[in-house]
Amino acid sequence: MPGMRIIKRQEPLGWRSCLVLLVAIGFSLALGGGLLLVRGVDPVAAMGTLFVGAFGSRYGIEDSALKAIPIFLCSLGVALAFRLRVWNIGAEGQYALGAIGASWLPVAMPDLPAYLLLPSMITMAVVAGGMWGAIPAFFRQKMRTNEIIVTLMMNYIAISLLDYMVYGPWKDPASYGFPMTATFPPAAVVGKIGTTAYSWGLVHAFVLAVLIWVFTTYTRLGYEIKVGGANVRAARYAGIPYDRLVIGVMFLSGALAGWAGFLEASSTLNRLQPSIMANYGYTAIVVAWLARLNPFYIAVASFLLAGLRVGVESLQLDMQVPAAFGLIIEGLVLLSVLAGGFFTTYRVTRR
Amino acid sequence: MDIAILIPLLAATVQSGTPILYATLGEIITERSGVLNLGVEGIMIVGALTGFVVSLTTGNPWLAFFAAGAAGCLMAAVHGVVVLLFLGNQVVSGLAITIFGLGLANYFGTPFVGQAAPGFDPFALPILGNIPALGEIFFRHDVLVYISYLLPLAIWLFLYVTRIGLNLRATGEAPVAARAAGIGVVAYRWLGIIMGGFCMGCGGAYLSLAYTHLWTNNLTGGRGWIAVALVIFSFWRPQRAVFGAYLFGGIMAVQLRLQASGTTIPSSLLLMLPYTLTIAVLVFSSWRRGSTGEPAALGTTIEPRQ
Amino acid sequence: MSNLWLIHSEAESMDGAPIIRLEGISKSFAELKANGDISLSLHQGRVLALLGENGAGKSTLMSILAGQLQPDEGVIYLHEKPLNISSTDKAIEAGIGMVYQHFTLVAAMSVAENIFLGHRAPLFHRRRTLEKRVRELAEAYAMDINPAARIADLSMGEKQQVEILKLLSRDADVLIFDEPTAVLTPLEVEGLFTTIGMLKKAGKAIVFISHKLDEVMAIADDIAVLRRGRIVDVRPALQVSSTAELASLMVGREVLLTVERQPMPTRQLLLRASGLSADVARNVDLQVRQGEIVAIVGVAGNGQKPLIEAICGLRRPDSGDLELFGKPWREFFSRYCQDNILSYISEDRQGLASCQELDLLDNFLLTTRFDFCSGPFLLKQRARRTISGLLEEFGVTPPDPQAQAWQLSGGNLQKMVLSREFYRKPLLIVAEQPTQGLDIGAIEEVWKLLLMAREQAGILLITSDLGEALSLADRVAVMYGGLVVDTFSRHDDYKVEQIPQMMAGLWPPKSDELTRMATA
Amino acid sequence: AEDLQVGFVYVSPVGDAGWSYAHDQGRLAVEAMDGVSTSFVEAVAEGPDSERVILNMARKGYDVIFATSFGYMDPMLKVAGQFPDTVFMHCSGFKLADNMGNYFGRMYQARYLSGMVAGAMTESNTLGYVAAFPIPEVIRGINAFTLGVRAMNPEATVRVVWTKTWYDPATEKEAAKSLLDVGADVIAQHQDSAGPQEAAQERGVYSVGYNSDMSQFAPEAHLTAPIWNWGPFYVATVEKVRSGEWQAEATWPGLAEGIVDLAPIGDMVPQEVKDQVMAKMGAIKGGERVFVGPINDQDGVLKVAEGETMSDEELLGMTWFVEGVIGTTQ
Ligand SMILES: Nc1ncnc2c1ncn2[C@@H]1O[C@H](COP(=O)(O)OP(=O)(O)OP(=O)(O)O)[C@@H](O)[C@H]1O
Ligand SMILES: Nc1ncnc2c1ncn2[C@@H]1O[C@H](COP(=O)(O)OP(=O)(O)OP(=O)(O)O)[C@@H](O)[C@H]1O
Ligand SMILES: [Mg+2]
Ligand SMILES: [Mg+2]
Repeated sequence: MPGMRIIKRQEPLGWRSCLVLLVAIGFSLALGGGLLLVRGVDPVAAMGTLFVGAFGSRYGIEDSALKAIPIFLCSLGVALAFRLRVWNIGAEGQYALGAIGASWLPVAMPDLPAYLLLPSMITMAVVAGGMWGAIPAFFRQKMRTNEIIVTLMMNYIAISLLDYMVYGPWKDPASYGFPMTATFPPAAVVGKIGTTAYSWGLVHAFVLAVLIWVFTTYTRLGYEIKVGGANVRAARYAGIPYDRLVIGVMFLSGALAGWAGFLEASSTLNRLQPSIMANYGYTAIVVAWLARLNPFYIAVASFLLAGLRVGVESLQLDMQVPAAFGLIIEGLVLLSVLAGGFFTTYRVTRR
Repeated sequence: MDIAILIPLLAATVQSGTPILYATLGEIITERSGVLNLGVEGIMIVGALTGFVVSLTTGNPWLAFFAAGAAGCLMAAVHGVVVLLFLGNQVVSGLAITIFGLGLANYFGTPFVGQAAPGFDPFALPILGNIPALGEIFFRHDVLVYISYLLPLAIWLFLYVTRIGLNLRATGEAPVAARAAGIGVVAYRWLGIIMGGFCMGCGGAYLSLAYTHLWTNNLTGGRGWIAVALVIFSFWRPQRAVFGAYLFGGIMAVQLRLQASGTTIPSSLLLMLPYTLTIAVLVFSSWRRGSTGEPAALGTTIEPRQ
Repeated sequence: MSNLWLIHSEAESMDGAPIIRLEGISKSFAELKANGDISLSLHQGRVLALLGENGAGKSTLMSILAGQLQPDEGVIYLHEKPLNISSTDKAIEAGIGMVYQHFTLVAAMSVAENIFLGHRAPLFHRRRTLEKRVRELAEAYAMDINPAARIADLSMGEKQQVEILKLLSRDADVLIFDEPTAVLTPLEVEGLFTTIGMLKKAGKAIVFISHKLDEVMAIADDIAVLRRGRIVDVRPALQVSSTAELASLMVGREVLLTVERQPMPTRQLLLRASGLSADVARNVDLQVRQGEIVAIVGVAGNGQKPLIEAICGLRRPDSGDLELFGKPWREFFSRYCQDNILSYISEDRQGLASCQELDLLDNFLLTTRFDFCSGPFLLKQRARRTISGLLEEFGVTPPDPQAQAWQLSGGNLQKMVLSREFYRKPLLIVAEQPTQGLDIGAIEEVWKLLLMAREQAGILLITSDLGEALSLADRVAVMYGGLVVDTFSRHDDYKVEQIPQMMAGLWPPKSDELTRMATA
Repeated sequence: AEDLQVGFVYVSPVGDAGWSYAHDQGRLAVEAMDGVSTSFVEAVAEGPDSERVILNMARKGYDVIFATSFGYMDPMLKVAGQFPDTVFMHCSGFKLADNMGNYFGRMYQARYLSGMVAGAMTESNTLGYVAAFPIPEVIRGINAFTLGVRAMNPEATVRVVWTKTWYDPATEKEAAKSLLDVGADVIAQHQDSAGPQEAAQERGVYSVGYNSDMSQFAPEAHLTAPIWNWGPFYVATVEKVRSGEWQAEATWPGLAEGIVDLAPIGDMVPQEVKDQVMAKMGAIKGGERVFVGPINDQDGVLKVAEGETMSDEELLGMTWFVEGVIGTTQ
């Protein structure tokens, strides 16, 4: 722009980057409001309904928190891969594989005791999801394929696989032919904490988040991931086994999504059925980027976006706004936060 | 498969490959200028809806087609604002465009479901249409298919024979060098994004104006992503995109025809075919030594001048 | 060296109207004043040499002239008319062109395409016509270049010719060369100087930036010296008596660039390659012992890179034997990280030896992280204390572990890398172009460090600078076309004299030439 | 008095699946009633999301809630237990509670009739069926259609292609074309897009629509279509709730009640065929059953013996193809 000069900041922006974030979110909400106006909906009232639906009541908060769990876990995994600058768009598929893996035992051997069943379900989910992440990583490192496309295509394949299982071999004979497995035995269900509405899945998520945080900030491997993401050539120069690192991290990334699949199948649905696929994997990417890959911010952002999903239901019910409005907001927020990132790394001055 | 099935299969291949071809060519232009645009899916669907709505309201398919292209340009321009003006990450911005575009199309498209809009109908080209076999395969389609035959050539000419194309390629290969030669690199990236967006929008419009004359949510059904993959398969060359697009058109057509001919393979597994093939094709085309033709500066940000 | 080097202009004075006149140019980057109030004139048919330490502001000034940067203050006059150069395009239009320190060519395109990049030409072009015009232009300046060749396949010297043709094709009257000889062989340098001579004859004004003072002495008509962004002296070259005088003008103190070196008994064999092939490097025999510096000289691109990469474990050797510390390649690199006794000082400071977006602490840990590990954990606090001390000791500015690598200048980054590598006390050091792009003062320091390290370690020095090789090395190996042409002691005067021939592939001479030499 | 509030829960966006669209047409009929207001939530995933949505509606004081997908059955049952004063209606399931009824329509009756028309019109004796998802509702439709076809033309076979879509004109059109390429000369469909109709029209063969009269999309090809008509049923149900007559029961109305119907049969169909079909329609309305033995399955194994009829329970869980269908149910 004439008369303007763009200068890279020598010092990080610090707390003011939060301000940038808020302005960006505000901007996208304003744009979303404009779209509501086009359809003749009062934007202020609508945003109010959205907010109250999501966070305005105990139920709303409970629902948002529960919905945040799978998004959070997927996002944690996605962020791990992004840290290494590996574009894992495949959380959706890895989540599906996790759900499939977790469902195998309760379908095949429903009579196992809980102390055997749950751990082996988790193991199966983690291994299945992890493998689904490691395969594209292997292709990437050994055959130089583009991981964005491969992970994405593997999402479609995973969903077809899930369909195949529930329409075919795992279909519950008592389901009147509908595509779903039999309900899991109680031993295979991750239950609620005491008498609250919150499931133990929340605790799983918390523990995993702390582990990942310690792993990325305090361990040598965590450091190596950072270096691998910053400069691949420097990583190889420093003797970091980059190929193995990528495959390992993608396994971990997929495993976290797989864990989310396990929780969703076991705790939320108590069975496997196609509706387990709810685009959590894609929302997770949005969340990871909004949160700048930081586990704590990921928790906040996944709660907010889960709230968006819950709130949009109220918006539909009370104001007849189509469900796609949620997608629009998700896309707009991501776009404007991305654009806002400019102001955290650059400074504009007059020439 | 005997000839009687093969010829219609190939004709169907051409048709279902056409929207992918438009989108792939669009992405090739964009990537040649050094910008990665993963928003193809979102841009296509906005193009599809715009084309449909304009055709429905004006009754003029040509106007609708160009409106769809213009809508594609607009969506692509959003990407341009984020990655060129605000120097945002191109991968993430593309994903966001896809999410945003799908949301936008579904949000505004709902009232139009179940209506039929005027569009382009197949007609046989004189003489060419009467060639045995070839005529049926290639020359009894709608006019947008015929345009798509010329498009790769046009884009090839643009990239390799015009000065603008030369500068655009240089921007994608080495923006620093291009800038030193006095080229306005950011402007050329804008050009790549906008031209690409036009083609993507047209690809979407093909679905709602020619392939069918109907609108539905998620009409594009992942074709945009396949287009992104095909760019790699094409080694960033417009002429090779033709083979890629028809390969995929073919696999989509074959998958349904396998079912129609009475296979006992479960349909869930057949539906995996296009995606498995994408991966196979990617592995095949990436797994070779030497240059693939990938623009050296693809996905990089151009730092602002001091 | 050839007489061609001495091509001073007949016009001995700077009188007459300049083509370009800079007046009061200032430019700051954030707090740093790169150029302050600079005034300078460029004359037709004369070569102006621009001298100064690293960071003195030479490139900045010329980038302003070439339209890459915008001055904060000051005016540029073209034929005494004020000129606004707001973009590279405008500069080219005004007849100002620059050959940058790092070539600005599109590697994937042909010579002709590169030359016509950015031209204001008709919309359509034909390859044939372009190539024909390039051929004509090249012939006019006695250059031999294939217009259809891909840039990626050219040698450094040829790439430079393309850069020059690029400017000539756009009728540049002012040609700026930023450290043009840093990457050339002695023979290529001669070729370049011939070309510059012809350009002078054609009435062009030329700016020549270099750290190699003897070259400056050979080619410059006028010399301008920059220090900390300001002009400290401008004078005709004939008034300068020696390179030493120039050096002290530049640095402000005496620099001799000679190093004391004691003879050192060689000890344990550290590196042994025999019949080693890796990519273009073929059948290489090489040995490095503790206590010696072995220099590999040769023009970049003659197989040094794959050879180094194989030695440093970044590439698997194709065939042949490679032993490090008595262990086969595979075995050594399977536990390379734990031993940590091999150090690679890469020429690519920004791309390979450091991560630009990480801070100095993280960059420091790059190769030293195993010393700061406890189980799976990394002890960052301890590392921070260590690195703070080292940064001070090596004089890195800023000495702040939290500074980002991209904030460091090239010379400081190199010092940071050296501090890191020497901290490890490696037994084998592979130093690749360790002083490229550094000014005399910095070169002196690096040389001292390397000689000091020689007391404990063996050093394999890869350089294209003959002077450096001869100042430091105990033995010299010359590479050409992937082969080690010869390996000999520094004291083998006959062979040392033949090094330029060896580097150019003219050694050993063919038998008929030998006879010709014998009869002569 | 305050308006009676009626809520609808849809599994897909209204604009996406004709299934939800058809229900939404019914909702609009309810909305048109005096003293009734309606709203809906679309794209509600089966499972906990649906439980939350239904719960929300109940909490907000909705009087009647219609949930229109099989997977909503258990969630709805759970919520119904907590809100005894709300009326819950679940479509396509089988569970009942004091305040929860279930309902469905016997679409297969109309399918059978459309099969008769198609069977009479085929010349190649190959018919194509563009099918959505392999669930009992769809399989039952294919079977009824095939029985109808074979009633007119015992030699004919019906080829099935699954698209795994409810509304995707591009894919469905392509699927129809693939059936045409293997020799089908009448195309039937279960999805709600007119894609298959367009394909048939372009090739100059016949087609059978679905869901609503699709003759506008393919005037020369469109033979007839089995169509939904939820409006009267929803209006009647809401009316019953208002007057306090509503009882929790399983209702499965059909042709006789008007919830399903056959679109006008095209002019290309000979009058005697029309007469035959109309006669059959009368009979079905009068109580004649469609699935009466003997019925063999795809492999020729006798599934329903001579003289037996299939129970509603068996029909609801139908997962096999009758003889004459070529395809797989997976
Ligand atoms: N893009 C930039 N942003 C900020 N500061 C810069 C930039 N480029 C150069 N500088 C600063 O300007 C000073 C002058 O740099 P310049 O590149 O002109 O030096 P030079 O004399 O060409 O050095 P060398 O001999 O190493 O090429 C540098 O020390 C650096 O601090
Ligand atoms: N993009 C940039 N933005 C801000 N400052 C920059 C930028 N690039 C370089 N610098 C500054 O420029 C300096 C590096 O410039 P450069 O590498 O040209 O220095 P140099 O001439 O090589 O110096 P030295 O004598 O240390 O080798 C640093 O001091 C850094 O602060
Ligand atoms: Mg420098
Ligand atoms: Mg410089």
